[in-house]
Amino acid sequence: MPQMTNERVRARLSAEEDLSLLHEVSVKTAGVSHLEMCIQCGTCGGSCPSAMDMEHTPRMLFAMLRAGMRDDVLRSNTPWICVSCYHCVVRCPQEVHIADVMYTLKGMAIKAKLYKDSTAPDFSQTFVDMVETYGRSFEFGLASRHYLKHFPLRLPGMAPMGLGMITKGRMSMTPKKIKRMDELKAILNRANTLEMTS
Amino acid sequence: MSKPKFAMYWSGSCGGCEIAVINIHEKILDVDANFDIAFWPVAMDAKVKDVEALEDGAILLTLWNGSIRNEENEHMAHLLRKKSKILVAFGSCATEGCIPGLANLSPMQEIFDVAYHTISTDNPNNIHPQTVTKVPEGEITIPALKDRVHTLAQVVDVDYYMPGCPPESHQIAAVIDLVIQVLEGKAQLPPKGSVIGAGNSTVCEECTRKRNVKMIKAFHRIQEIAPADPELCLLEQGIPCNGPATRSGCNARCPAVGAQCIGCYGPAEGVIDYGARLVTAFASVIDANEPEEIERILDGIPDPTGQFYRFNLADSLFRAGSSAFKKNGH
Amino acid sequence: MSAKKLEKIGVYVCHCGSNIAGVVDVVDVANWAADKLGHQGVVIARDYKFMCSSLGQELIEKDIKELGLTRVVVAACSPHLHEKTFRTAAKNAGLNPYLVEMASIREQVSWVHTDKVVATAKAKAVISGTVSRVIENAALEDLKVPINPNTLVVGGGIAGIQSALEIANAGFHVYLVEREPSIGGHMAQFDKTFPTLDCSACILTPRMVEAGTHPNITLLTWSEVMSVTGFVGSFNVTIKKKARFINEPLCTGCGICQEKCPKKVIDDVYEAGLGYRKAVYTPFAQAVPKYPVMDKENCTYFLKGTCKACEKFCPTGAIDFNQKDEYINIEVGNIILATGYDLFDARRVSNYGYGRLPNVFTSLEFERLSNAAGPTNGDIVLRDGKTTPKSVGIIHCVGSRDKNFNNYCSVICCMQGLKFAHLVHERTGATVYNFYIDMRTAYKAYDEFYQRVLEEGTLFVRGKVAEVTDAARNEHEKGKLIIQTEDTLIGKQRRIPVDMVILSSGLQPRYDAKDVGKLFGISCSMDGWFTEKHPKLDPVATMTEGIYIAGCAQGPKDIPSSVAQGAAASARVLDKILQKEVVLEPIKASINQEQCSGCRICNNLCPFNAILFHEDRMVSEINPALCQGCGTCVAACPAGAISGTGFSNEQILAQIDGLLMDVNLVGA
Amino acid sequence: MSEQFEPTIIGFTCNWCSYRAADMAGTARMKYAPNVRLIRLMCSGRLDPTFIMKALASGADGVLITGCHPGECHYLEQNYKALRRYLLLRRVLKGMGIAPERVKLIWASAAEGVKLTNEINTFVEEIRALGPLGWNKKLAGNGHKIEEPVMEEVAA
Amino acid sequence: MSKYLYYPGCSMESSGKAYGESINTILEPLGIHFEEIEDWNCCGATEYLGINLIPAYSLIARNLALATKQMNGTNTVVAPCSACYLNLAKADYYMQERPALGEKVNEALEAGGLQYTPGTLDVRHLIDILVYDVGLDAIRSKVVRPLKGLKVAPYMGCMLPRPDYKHRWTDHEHPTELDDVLRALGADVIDYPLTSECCGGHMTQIGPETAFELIRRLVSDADERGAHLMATVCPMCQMNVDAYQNEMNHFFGSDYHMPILFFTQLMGLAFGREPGELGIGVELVSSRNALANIGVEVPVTQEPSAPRKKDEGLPMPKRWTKHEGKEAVK
Repeated sequence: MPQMTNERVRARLSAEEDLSLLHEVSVKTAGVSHLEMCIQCGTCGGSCPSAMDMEHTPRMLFAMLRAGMRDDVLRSNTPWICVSCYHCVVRCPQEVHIADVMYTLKGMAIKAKLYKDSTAPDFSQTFVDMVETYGRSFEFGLASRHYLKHFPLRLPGMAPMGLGMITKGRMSMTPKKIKRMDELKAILNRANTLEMTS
Repeated sequence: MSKPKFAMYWSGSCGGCEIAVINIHEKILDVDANFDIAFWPVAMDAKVKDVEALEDGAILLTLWNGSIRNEENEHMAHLLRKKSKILVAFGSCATEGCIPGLANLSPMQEIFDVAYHTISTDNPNNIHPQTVTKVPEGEITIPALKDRVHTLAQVVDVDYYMPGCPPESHQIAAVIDLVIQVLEGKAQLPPKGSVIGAGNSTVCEECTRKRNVKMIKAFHRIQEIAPADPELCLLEQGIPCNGPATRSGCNARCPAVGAQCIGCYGPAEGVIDYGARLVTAFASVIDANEPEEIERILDGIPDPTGQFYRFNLADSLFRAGSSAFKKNGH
Repeated sequence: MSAKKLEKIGVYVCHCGSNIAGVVDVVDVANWAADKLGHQGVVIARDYKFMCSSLGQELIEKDIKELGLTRVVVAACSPHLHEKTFRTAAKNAGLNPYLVEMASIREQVSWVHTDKVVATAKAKAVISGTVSRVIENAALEDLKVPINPNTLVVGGGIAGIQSALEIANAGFHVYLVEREPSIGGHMAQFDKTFPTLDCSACILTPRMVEAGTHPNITLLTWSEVMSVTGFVGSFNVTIKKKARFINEPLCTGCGICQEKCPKKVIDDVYEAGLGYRKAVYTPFAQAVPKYPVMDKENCTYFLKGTCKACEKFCPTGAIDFNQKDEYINIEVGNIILATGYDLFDARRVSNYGYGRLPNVFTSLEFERLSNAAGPTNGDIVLRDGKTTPKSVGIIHCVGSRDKNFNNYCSVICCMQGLKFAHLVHERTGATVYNFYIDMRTAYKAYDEFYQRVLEEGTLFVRGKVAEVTDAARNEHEKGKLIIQTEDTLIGKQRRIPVDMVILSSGLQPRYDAKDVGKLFGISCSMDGWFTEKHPKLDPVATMTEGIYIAGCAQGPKDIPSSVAQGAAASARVLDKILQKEVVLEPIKASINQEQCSGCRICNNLCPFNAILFHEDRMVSEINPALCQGCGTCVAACPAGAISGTGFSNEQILAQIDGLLMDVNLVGA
Repeated sequence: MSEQFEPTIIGFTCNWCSYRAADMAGTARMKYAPNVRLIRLMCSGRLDPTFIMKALASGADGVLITGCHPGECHYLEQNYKALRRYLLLRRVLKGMGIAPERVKLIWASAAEGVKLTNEINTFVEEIRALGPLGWNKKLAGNGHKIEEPVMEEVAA
Repeated sequence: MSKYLYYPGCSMESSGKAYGESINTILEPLGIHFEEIEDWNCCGATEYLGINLIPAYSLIARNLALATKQMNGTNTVVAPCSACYLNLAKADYYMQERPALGEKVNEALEAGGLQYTPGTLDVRHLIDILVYDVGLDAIRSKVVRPLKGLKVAPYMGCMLPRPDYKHRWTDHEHPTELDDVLRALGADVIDYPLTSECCGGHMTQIGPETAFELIRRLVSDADERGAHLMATVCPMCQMNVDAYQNEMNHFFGSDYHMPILFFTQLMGLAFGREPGELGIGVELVSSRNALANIGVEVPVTQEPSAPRKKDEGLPMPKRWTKHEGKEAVK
C-alpha cells in the first residue's frame, strides 16, 4: 500500500496557497531577482544543460513558487542540479536572476531540511567547513571525505585518478591555511548573525 | 527767487556712490549753479536739526545712497522722505541692498563676531558694541541694527530708482541734466516709480561680444580659462556671466574688459526676482538631460546663491536667508 | 499688484448634482465669494445645480449682458471637460472667451476629499486663486492660418500609397516621396498575405501603378526630405532627388541596361540579401516608376572609369553619367509620415545562429524564398539552393518581447509564422514546427487561419526557443539543426532536429526614425516609434499640427491596419484642406523687441524652431504660427522680455497669491 | 487648526500629463491629502523659478512640480529644462537656508492617477515632517508687500 | 610594466598548478606585473552561495576589501579562474544593485576591521586583460614557435562570458576572445559551438551522471570536429574534462582521448618555453600525441601506479591449527 506522507495528508486537508513564498524567495535572493516578472516562456528550461536530470524545469519551479507550493519546491532536486552556467540568465527575456534564485532555494531547502538526496548539501557543507577551518578550499580533504561518505563504490574507479592527481603534484595532501584565520572567522560569525531577511 | 534745494544722504553703504557723483567733474558745478545744497554730509557740514527745521517737501531732490541697516538709517529715511518732493534711491544699496544685503544670509550674532572678533579686526580689549552704554556722564546710545538689511523702498515710498554700484558717472550727469531741464520746463519727469539712469534691456544689448546659441557643458571660474576668448560671449565659454539678466546702462564695462558681469545694475524692467532669472537662464542652456550629468555641470558654480544674489538679495522674493530670521519669530 | 480699476467678476459655483454639493458647501462658497472677494471685483456669485446645462449657461450669459461682467469664473469640473462650453457661452454673450476661467472643484476637491470643512475651505482657496488669475487674463483672438491644399506623403509603402491615393482621388495634389528606387515598400517583397493568402503583388501592383500614373500625384522616388520649415497650412519642404544617372524622359524602361551591366551585386534591400541585382537596376519587375537607378558605389565606370556597357547598349541614349543630385522645393499644407519599419537584426540573438548556421533564415529571407518572383522562383530550398527541407522550424518572437532586445510584441509574427507554416506545408510537404510563447491571433479571420494550419498538421510547441545549434549529441541529430527548447506544456526540454529554421524577426523603428522625428518636429516613444497625439482617440495625428503618421512608423502592425491608418490620416488631412484655414489656440509666446538684449539664451530651447534670431538687429523673435505655447522660453528669458499669452507671469503669480490668501491672513 | 501641522503646498502641473492624472484621480474617486493646491501650466517647461520662490515666500510650506516622464514630453523635450532648473534652484534654496526637500519634482503621465496621489500623500508627509516654513510670517511687517485683504480666517 | 592586483584562487596551488606555472612564464614577456592580494581567502566557489547569502558574500568581499588596501596605481583585480572571477565580480555588482546586501556585508567585514565600497575595484579575468590591455598584436609579436597545424577547440566555459555584468565579452554565446588569442599563436582554431557550454562544475562531485553527460558533449563534439586538443581558461573546466574523462569513458563505454590544456600553456609553448616549464605533462589525458603535431616533445611522466616502500613480500596470517582452541581452553 502506497506511503501517505504527512505533507500529502496536510495538503488534502488544507488547500491554502502560500502567496508570500514568491516574495520571500525574491527578498532572500542576491541582487534584484525580477522573479515576479516571469512570463513562463521556458527559455530557462530550454537553455539548461542539465535539464534532463531535473525534476522540474526552472520555469515550473517559478510557477510553483507563485502557487505557494513551498514543500514541493524545496524538495525539488532542480536547484541542486543547476550547474550555474548562466545560460538561462543571459537569455531570460525578463531578466530574472535565475541562477541566484537557485542558490536561494538551496539555502532554504537546507534550512527546511527538505532535500531528498543529502549528497549535494553535504558537499556544500563539507566545502564550507574546509573553508571555515583553512580559509582556502582543500581539494584532497574535500574529495576524500566526500567520496568516502557518498560514493564509496566510486572510490576504486576514482583511485587511479586521485593517485594521478597526487603523483602529478596536482593534489596536495596537506591543506594550505591563510594567515589571519581569526579575522575571517570574525567576519563569517558576524555575517551568520546578519543573514538576509529584507 | 531762491534755488531749489538738493540733498544727498549716505546710509548703509561703502560711499562709492558719493565718489561717483564727484566723478562727474565740472558737471558738479551745474548742480551748484542750479541747486541750493541743503544737506549733503559728505560735501558740506550740516546738522540733522537743520533738516528737521525745514518745511515738509522743502527739498526738491534727494539722492539717497545706501541700504537701511540700522534704526538711524530708517529714521533718516522717514525724515528725508517727509522733507523731499523727489526721493531717489541712488545706487545699488538703496535700490536692492547690494553687498551689505548679503549680510542677510547670516545670523546677527555671526555678523557681530566676524566684525569685531576675527583676526581682521584689531580689538585688543575685545569690545563688543552695545546699543546703550553707561558712562560716568550718563547713557550713550548708538543706533541698533535692524534684524536685516532693507532697501530704501522697503521702509519709505520712493519716487525713482537709479541702479549701479556705483551708478555710472555719465548716467548721473544725464539725470542731473534731465532734472535741470525739467526745472527749466524743457522736459517732463518720467512716471513715478521708474528706473532712471539706466537702459531697459540687459547688459548683453551693450555687450559687443559674438553670440551663438548656447549649449553649456561645463561652468568655469574665469581664472580657470586662460585666456578666455576676447571675442566670444563669456557665458558660451562657460563663465557664469550675469549680463543676460542685468539691466543695461553700464556699457557692458566688465565684459568689455574680459571680466564677467556680476550684476550690479540689478534686474531688468518688470523682473520680480533677479536671481530667479539667472537660475532659469543658466539652467535652460545646460547641455545635459541626465540628472547626474546636470549636477556635475552645476558643480561648476560653487556658490549659486552668492552668484545669483550678490547685489539683489535684500530685494529678492526671499529678502534674506532663513538664518537672518533666527532672532525674530521662528 | 498694481492699482488698476477693478474688473467686474462673476463667480459661478456648480453643484454638479451632488457630485460637488455632496462634499463642498456650495452655497457657503458662493456667499463667501460674493462677500470676501468683493475687493477683488467679484460683483456676483451664484451657485447652480448644473452650470453646464443650457439653463446654467444662460444664467452666465444673462449676467454678462445685464451686469456687464468683464471676467467670469466657473467653479465646477475640470477645464478639460467644459472650458470650451463656458467660453463659447461667454462669446455668445459678447465677452471674449479667454476672459473665462474654470476652477476645478470637482476633480480636485469634491471627488478626492471627504472632510466637508476641509473640502469647502480648499474649494474657496482654489476659487480665490482663479479669481486673482482671471483678473490678469487678457482678451485673446484665435489665430487663423490658411491651408495650402497640397500634401506631402513621406514613404511609398502600402500605408503611404493608400494615403496618397485617398487624397489624390479627392482632387488634391500629393507629393509622394520614397527613398528607394521604387514604391511598394515591404509589401512588395512578400509572396502571400495572411490570413486570406492572396498574392501580395496581385493586390499591391495595381495600387502602385495607380499612384504612379495619377494626375494628382507627383512621384519622387530615389528621393529624401532634407529640410522642413514653416507650420501647419504652409510647410516649406526641400527634397533631394538623388541622381539616377538615367535621363527619365528618354528611358523606356526596356531593361537592356540591366541585362548588359556586367556587375552583379548582392541585393540586401529588396532581395533581403538572398539574391543579386546589377549595378544599374530596377529592384523588381513591377517597379514604379519603371526607370532604373545606377548604384554609384558598385558601378564599374564610377569605380574604374571604364565599362559604360549600359550607355553603349541603351537604345534611347538615356544613360547620363553626369547627372547631379537635384534639390526640389515644395509648399504643402499637411504632411503624412509613413516611413515604415526595419527588420530586427537576427544576428543579435547569437544563440539562434543566424549568420553562423547557413540554414537559419530570417522571415524576410523566407518571404523572398517563397516568392514566385524571388531568387528561387518560389522553390523553398536550403541555402545550397537545391535541397528541399524535410523538416522546418519556425521560431516566434525573435528580438521581440525580450528585455535584451525589443521589449514589445511585434504583432505580426504569430500570423506570419502560421503563413510560413502553410506555405512550407503546401510547397514541400515538410514537417513544420511553430515555436511560440503565446499565440496571438486576434482580429478578423485570423484565428480561423490558426485552425486551418493546425488542421494541416503543423506541430506547435509552446516555449521560447533557447538555442539553435549544430552540435549533435547523437546520431539522429548529426547534420541537422537542433532546436533546443523547453516544451512548457509538458515541462520537459526537447531537442528537435530540423533541416531549416525560420526566425520570425520582430519589427523595429527605422534606424533613423529619431532624426526623421526631429526633422518634422514630432516625438518618438522610448522604443523609437512615432508618438500619436492620443493613443486611442487621435491615433494618426501628432503633437505637431499638420503632421500625421500612418503605418508601421507609428508601431508594429499588419497590412490591413496600415492601410486603415493610411486612409485615416488622409481623412484628417482632407478635413484640414476643406476647412481652408486652421484655427490655432492663441496660447503663444512673444518677445518684447525693446527689452530683448539678443543674449540668445532662448534660441535653442524651442523644439519647433519657432524662435528666430535677427543677426542684423541682434534680437530674437517668435513665429506665432510655429509656437506651440509650451512657455519654456518665457520661463527662460533672463531679461523677462518674453511673455506668454494664456499663462502669463502676471496670471500665475496672481493665482499663487490667491491660492495662498487664507494662509496670508494676519495671525494665520 | 488641528494639533497636527497641516502644510499648505502649491503644485504646478503639466496640462498634458499630471493635470490629467489629477483629473483621472478625481474620476476614479481616489482620495488624497487636501493640502496641495494645483496650478495648471501648459508644460513643466513653463515653470519659472520665480513661481516657486513666490509660492514659498508667500506662505506655502512646499512646492510640488509634476511633468511628463523623460522622453514623453508633449513638447518633445521641455521637461528636461524643468529638471535642470529644478536641480539648480534646489542649490540656491540650500544657500538661502531653506531645505531643498521643500521643492520636489516628480514625473507622472496622464495615466498615472494612482502614482500622482501616492506622490502627493508622500510629499505632504515629508513636508509635515519638515514643519512650517512660514516665510510670509517671517517677512510680515518688515516692509514686504503682501496683499492682506480684510477677511475672516478660513481653516486650511 | 603594467601592474595588476592578482587573485590566484585555491586551485592555482593544487589541481590548477600547471595554470599558475604557465601564467608565470608569460607575464614578463608581455610586460605584466601581478601583485598578489595579501592573505586572500577562498571565493567560496559555487558552494558557499547555496548555504547562506551574507556569509557567502562576506567571504568574497574580504578579498575585495584586502585588495583595496593594495591599490596603488591600479584598481584592477585579475583572477585567472572563471569561478573566482565571477564570484568577485558578482559580489561587487550585487553589493551595488542591492544596497541592503552591501550594507550587511560591510557590517560583517567590520568585524574583521575591513570595509569595501562597491564599484571601487575593477574585477577582470586574465584573458580579458591579455586581449584588451596587452592586445593581440603584442601577443603575436612574442610568438617564436607558431602553433601551425595544431587543431585547437577553444573552450571558454560558462562562468567567464556570463552573466557578464560589465559587458566585457564579444558575445554571451559564442565569445571569440579565446579564438583570437589562439589564432594569434598561429594555431588552427576549429569552429566549436560548445565553447561556452558548462563542464559540469561541481556536479562531478555531487551528481556524476549529470557531469559525465556534459563532459561527453564537450569532448565528443571537439573530437567530432577534429580537434587535437582543447584549450581552456578555467581550472575547474580543466579538472573536469581532464581528470574525469576516463571515468566518463567508462560510464558511456566510449573511448575518447581529448587532452585539455590551459591557454597559457599554449602561449608558453608559442613563446618558445619548454613543456616542462609549463606544467605540460601533468594532465591526466596526455597531450603528447596532440603536441607532436607541432613537433613538441612532451616529457614522459610515469603512469599512475601504487607507490611501494620496500620490495618485499607481504605478511601472511598465521596458519590455523587445531591446537589453538585447546590452548585457548587452558
